[in-house]
Amino acid sequence: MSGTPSPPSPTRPSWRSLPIRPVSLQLRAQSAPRLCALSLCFREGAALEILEVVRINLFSPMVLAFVLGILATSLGSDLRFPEELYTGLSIYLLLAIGLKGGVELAETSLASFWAPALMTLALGIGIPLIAYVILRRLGRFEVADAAAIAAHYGSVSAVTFAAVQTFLQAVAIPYEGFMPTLVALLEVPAILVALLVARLATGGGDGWGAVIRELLIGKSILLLLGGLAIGALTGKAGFAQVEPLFVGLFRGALTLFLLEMGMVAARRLRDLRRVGRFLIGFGVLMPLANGLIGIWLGSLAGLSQGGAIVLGTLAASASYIAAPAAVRIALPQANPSYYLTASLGITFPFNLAIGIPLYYALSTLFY
Amino acid sequence: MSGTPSPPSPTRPSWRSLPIRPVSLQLRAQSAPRLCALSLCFREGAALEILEVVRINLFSPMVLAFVLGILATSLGSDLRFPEELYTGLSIYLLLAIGLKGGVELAETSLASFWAPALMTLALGIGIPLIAYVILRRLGRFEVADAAAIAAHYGSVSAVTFAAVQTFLQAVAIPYEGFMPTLVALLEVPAILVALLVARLATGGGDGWGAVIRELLIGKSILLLLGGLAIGALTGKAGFAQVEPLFVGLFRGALTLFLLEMGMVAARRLRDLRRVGRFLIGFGVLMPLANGLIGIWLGSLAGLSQGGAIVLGTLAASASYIAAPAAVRIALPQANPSYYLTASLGITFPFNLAIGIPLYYALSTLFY
Amino acid sequence: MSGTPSPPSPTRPSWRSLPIRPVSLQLRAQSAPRLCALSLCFREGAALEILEVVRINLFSPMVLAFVLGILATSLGSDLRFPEELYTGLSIYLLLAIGLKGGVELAETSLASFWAPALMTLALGIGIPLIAYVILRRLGRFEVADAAAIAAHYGSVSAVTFAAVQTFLQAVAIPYEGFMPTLVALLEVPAILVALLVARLATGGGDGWGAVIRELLIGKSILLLLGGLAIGALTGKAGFAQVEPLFVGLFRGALTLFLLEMGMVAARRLRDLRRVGRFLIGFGVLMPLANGLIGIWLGSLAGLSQGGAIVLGTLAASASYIAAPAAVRIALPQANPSYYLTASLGITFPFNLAIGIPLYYALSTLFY
Amino acid sequence: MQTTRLKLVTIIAEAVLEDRLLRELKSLGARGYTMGEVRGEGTRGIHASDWEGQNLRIETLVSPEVAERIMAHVAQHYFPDFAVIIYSVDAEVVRGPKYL
Amino acid sequence: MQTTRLKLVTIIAEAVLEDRLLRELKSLGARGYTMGEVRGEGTRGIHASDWEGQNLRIETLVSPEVAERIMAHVAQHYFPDFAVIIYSVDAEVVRGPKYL
Amino acid sequence: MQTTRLKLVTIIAEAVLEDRLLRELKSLGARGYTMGEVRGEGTRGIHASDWEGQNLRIETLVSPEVAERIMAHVAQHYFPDFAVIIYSVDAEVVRGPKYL
Ligand SMILES: Nc1ncnc2c1ncn2[C@@H]1O[C@H](COP(=O)(O)O)[C@@H](O)[C@H]1O
Ligand SMILES: Nc1ncnc2c1ncn2[C@@H]1O[C@H](COP(=O)(O)O)[C@@H](O)[C@H]1O
Ligand SMILES: Nc1ncnc2c1ncn2[C@@H]1O[C@H](COP(=O)(O)O)[C@@H](O)[C@H]1O
Ligand code: NA
Ligand code: NA
Ligand code: NA
Repeated sequence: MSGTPSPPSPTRPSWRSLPIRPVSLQLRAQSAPRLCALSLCFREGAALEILEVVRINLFSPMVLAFVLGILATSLGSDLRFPEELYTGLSIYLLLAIGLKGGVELAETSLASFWAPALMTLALGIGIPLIAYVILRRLGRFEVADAAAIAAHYGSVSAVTFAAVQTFLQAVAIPYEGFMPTLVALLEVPAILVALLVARLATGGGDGWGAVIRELLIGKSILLLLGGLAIGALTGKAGFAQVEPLFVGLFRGALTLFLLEMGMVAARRLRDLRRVGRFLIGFGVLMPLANGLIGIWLGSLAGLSQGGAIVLGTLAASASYIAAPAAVRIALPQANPSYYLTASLGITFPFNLAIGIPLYYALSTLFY
Repeated sequence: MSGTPSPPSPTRPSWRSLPIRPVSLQLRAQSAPRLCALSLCFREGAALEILEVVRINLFSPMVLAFVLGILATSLGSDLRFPEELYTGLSIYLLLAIGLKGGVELAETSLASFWAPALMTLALGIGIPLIAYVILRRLGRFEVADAAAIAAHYGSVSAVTFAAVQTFLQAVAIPYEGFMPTLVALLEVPAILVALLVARLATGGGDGWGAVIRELLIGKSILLLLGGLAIGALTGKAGFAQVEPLFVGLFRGALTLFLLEMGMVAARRLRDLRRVGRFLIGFGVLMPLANGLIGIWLGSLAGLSQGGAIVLGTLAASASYIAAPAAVRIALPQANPSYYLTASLGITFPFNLAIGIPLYYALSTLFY
Repeated sequence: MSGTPSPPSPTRPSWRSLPIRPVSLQLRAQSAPRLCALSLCFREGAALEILEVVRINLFSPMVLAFVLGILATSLGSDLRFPEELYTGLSIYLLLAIGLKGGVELAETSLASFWAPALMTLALGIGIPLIAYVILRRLGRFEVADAAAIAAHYGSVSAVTFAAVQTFLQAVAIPYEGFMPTLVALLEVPAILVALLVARLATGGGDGWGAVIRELLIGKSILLLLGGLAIGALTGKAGFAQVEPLFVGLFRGALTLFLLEMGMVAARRLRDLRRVGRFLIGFGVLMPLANGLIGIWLGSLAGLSQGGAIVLGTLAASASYIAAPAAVRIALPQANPSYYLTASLGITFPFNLAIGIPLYYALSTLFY
Repeated sequence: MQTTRLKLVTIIAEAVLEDRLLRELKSLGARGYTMGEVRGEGTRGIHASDWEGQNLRIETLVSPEVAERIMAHVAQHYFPDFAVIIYSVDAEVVRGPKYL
Repeated sequence: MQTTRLKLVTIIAEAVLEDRLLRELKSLGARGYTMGEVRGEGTRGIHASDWEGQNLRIETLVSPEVAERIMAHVAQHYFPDFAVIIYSVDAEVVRGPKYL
Repeated sequence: MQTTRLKLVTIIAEAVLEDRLLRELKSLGARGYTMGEVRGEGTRGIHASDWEGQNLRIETLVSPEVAERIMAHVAQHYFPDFAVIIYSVDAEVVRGPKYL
């Protein structure tokens, strides 16, 4: 990838139909002196560019819908999403991510794929270990609680992936088509690593085989991988038949989903006091660190800037579909208040509102 | 508005893609002598035009789906909408109305907005008072029942709004983009006025504060206002990202929703005999009077013809989301048979099938 | 129809927007010597063409989603469709089929319609009788079980119809617009015939009138006929308003539905051993025979090749909405394992994956 | 609080029986019912509900005599061919006459 | 297995009453509840739930005294104007103190 | 109508336990179950069901001995870490042997 002057822009055709001014492409043209602050150096003009990008992100319908959801629950509104609508939307989103990725994966050469894949696996093993040590040493959490939280931060949030995808589309930065494959790669290992750590530390834990099996056939992995396979097998012509549903409506559906997520996150926010200050800090700083590492590894692996931003966001995101279910079964003694509040109440909103444009800003350090 | 020769046509771009012959725009070109009947005067040719407009409305997929719903329940079919689908569709419709309105509201000058807003508030206070007096004096209803029904007729039906929007689009009459704001303005005050009347008349009624609070954060107001805010903040560029869902599918979703509404209305029709003849007449004549007043006030406020038709339809419509919930809590002694049957079984079908084109016809008296 | 050189291609406009290479139209241009095998004769080149068509079908997103559903359940995944989503999707699909058919029915002359309609009725009466005799004589089934299975195979599967529609669109073969009317025509009579046979054979069976009534107002007939009527009344202009939902999303929604159907079919596959070898063979051979007869009768009735393929597929398909409900009430002593497993576990997947392209191949014998 | 002892009869049945059961409950003397959707398994294998939707759980508060009648009726008409179970529990209600 | 005999109180009520009933249950001494969505018919005709959604079925395991209090409260406050029924059944629970 | 007195055991549990509980019920001697979705609150704070979905309400009609066994099993294996309650009620069933 590094040899080619312009990175592949698989999604570009659909941008053309979008009446969005491709902000950053113009701004990125200038590439000159750098400003340094907090030992981070930015190109001149980058600060302005970043503010514009933050604004685009904050005022997107998705983020605003999330805020509306938080408001609805905080104000005590009787607005409630039927659980079936939530389930239906998440089936749709996971399948749509997979399908679109599969169509593009089919056109990816293995040569450009293996390095990012390895880096992703490294993240999936490294992040939970680092998180576990931090939570035990600095946070003084019990083994089970530390491992449970570590599993969530090592794994990945598919909706955060959808949000960063949408963000990059709005600011017209292309990224590799195989990123959904990395979502699938990153989702499972971290959970297994964290559970293994807990097991080594306590000795207990039966039903280990069942946990691995349930993770691999869990609905989120199954839909992602299934979508990837269908997309790859059916190709562009086949996918065109279902594109109005799986591409046309994607961002609208994401908006509805984030409305509901806002309501869920707001319920978790009520537990903020219970989880303590350390976890609040952890929920903000850990994604920052993970995001930076992800972007760095992405740039090492030869990803385009867009691809590195996505990988950084994936590393920064915390799971709330696969991990909670697996952890509840495998580590029942861990307190769900901790891991649910941290991942849903703190890290998810942080990434959605501030993190994503921030990872964009951080990426300018490497590109 | 009155100064400009052609009113703003915010939705026109999307008409172009519609293979609907813009009937009325041609017909309205002729503006000459008037025919008088029942002391109402129409332009020559208007009768023909009105028949055509009635036909367009009656044979729209939405009205036909409503009729199918009535048939399904009357024939005793096992067709049943999952309640979750109904809830999901109403969340979608309210949010879509709000979003689209918000985008256009952002481009509205306060100058053109304040007069219609004031007129709307006047309607919201006036209609329930008039309705209450009529129901008490002529209908001999109990205080609670009269106030409950008055609350419904003062407030507004978002789906009737969606129907008149769709109707105006089909006959190619433009209307002001800020109309959804008026829906939100009209929804709450009437209910409060009616409940206040009941309270003054009986003295009872605790939980008053709770009722106001629940109304303002009730799901329909929250989604409408939330949608308006999101639309206004995100603007045209942001909204374009979610337009395929919130504009493209709007009329299809409305069709499905009206299928379900037909089934609900048919269940209410079974209670027709129980509610008595007075209420049946009230359910037809009250919207007519309210519609006429609404159109008149709209024309005074400087609305375009389309805007006046919308305001008339809003005035004519009776609530069935916010009002029933509020009334059931605040006036539990009122008999739900009365207000539900009148608003859902009589006024809603009347407006949908006959009222909307009729308000169009009435509007030609003022434009 | 036979007089006109090219059959009407009502759906052609929408193909244009499809980036699918119209395979068969090119291949079909060559029409020359025939190859014979198993006493079936094909044009030269047809074998190749058929393989290509099988490939297009197998690698369509719909069939692949069905396979994913089977995998999900076989592997024991926790993926589960909310029942409300399933119900919502089937309401949507039935209504969409009806609406589109109705718009086109309105432009059909009675002259081209009566012969196919009569042939369809003949299929609806003939197939259950033949199936019953085979099941009694060769399969040695009880009266109730034989009649129950016969009812399913005589009736029709709306989703199989949707699949063949989609298939023909992908290979660019046009078909008559009134085919959905034939779905409705074929759905009910077969069930009545089979129940009548059971009644004559056993003498029992009260609630006969109720069964007929429930069939005619059952949700699938009601939505199909209702959709047809709405489509015919509203016409092209009215339908255009709801086309983005009912046409644009059709194949995407079908894909989601087939994902769920795969999960259901997989649950039925578990009962395969219980139903015995005879029924497995019946579930494959009966649709083949019915398909061939349907195509033949279609060609006799003057249908285009596409129309005959559709009629053949309808004849070959087995009901799983109307028939199970009716049979459970009218023939409670029949064992649901038999009819559900045969129609859902065997015939439906067979038709979806292999049957549809096979009926295409068989149709080349007549066209 | 004055209470009356009645029978709470519960029927778990395939969804296709909904209309019929509710009609019959009424004619056997029940003055009301409450119904929810459930899933379940029992000794009978597959039944139509596997496809046509879930089971229903119908509860009705009735006098002991009506309870007796309902249980006999359901046992006679539905046990042979349908996936149905029925049981009753003692319940204390307020406003006894409402249910009689 | 040591068990305690408690009362399982069940309320069937219009959905609009959800918040209010749950709040009051708590203040009357219930330590928990379980709630599901149901449909139903009784002697009262149409109620707002016909449009606003289904009935609720709220169950709470409580001591006999709390059960008595809940039933009296519901009867007094809701029977006149709302479609509500309430009944109680004897239940054996493990970990009795959890519910007191 | 000849009836048998059995135990109706009800378990309210987090949804993640579905598969495990149903498997164990079977192995402890239950011949069937009925299950519905519910929401609830108790003395335990947040549990995974807050995110992963609702609680389950599992009912099974069993002999008193099996009831005893189920209650002991659930108490031992689930009370410490999971949001679960269990209780039993006396029920009269028709066709007693079906449940044994
Ligand atoms: N022992 C049981 N306990 C609770 N519910 C049962 C039991 N046996 C059967 N059921 C319910 O009754 C339905 C029909 O049972 P069956 O006729 O035995 O298949 C099942 O689907 C369950 O919902
Ligand atoms: N006899 C009964 N058995 C079971 N549920 C009942 C009975 N009577 C009423 N209900 C339930 O209580 C609700 C309100 O009853 P009612 O106030 O009589 O209309 C109904 O919608 C039913 O769900
Ligand atoms: N007193 C109670 N009455 C009824 N249901 C209860 C009660 N306590 C707990 N539950 C149910 O059991 C679940 C778990 O309870 P807990 O472990 O106390 O949080 C709750 O979510 C409720 O659904
Ligand atoms: Na992560
Ligand atoms: Na009004
Ligand atoms: Na057939």
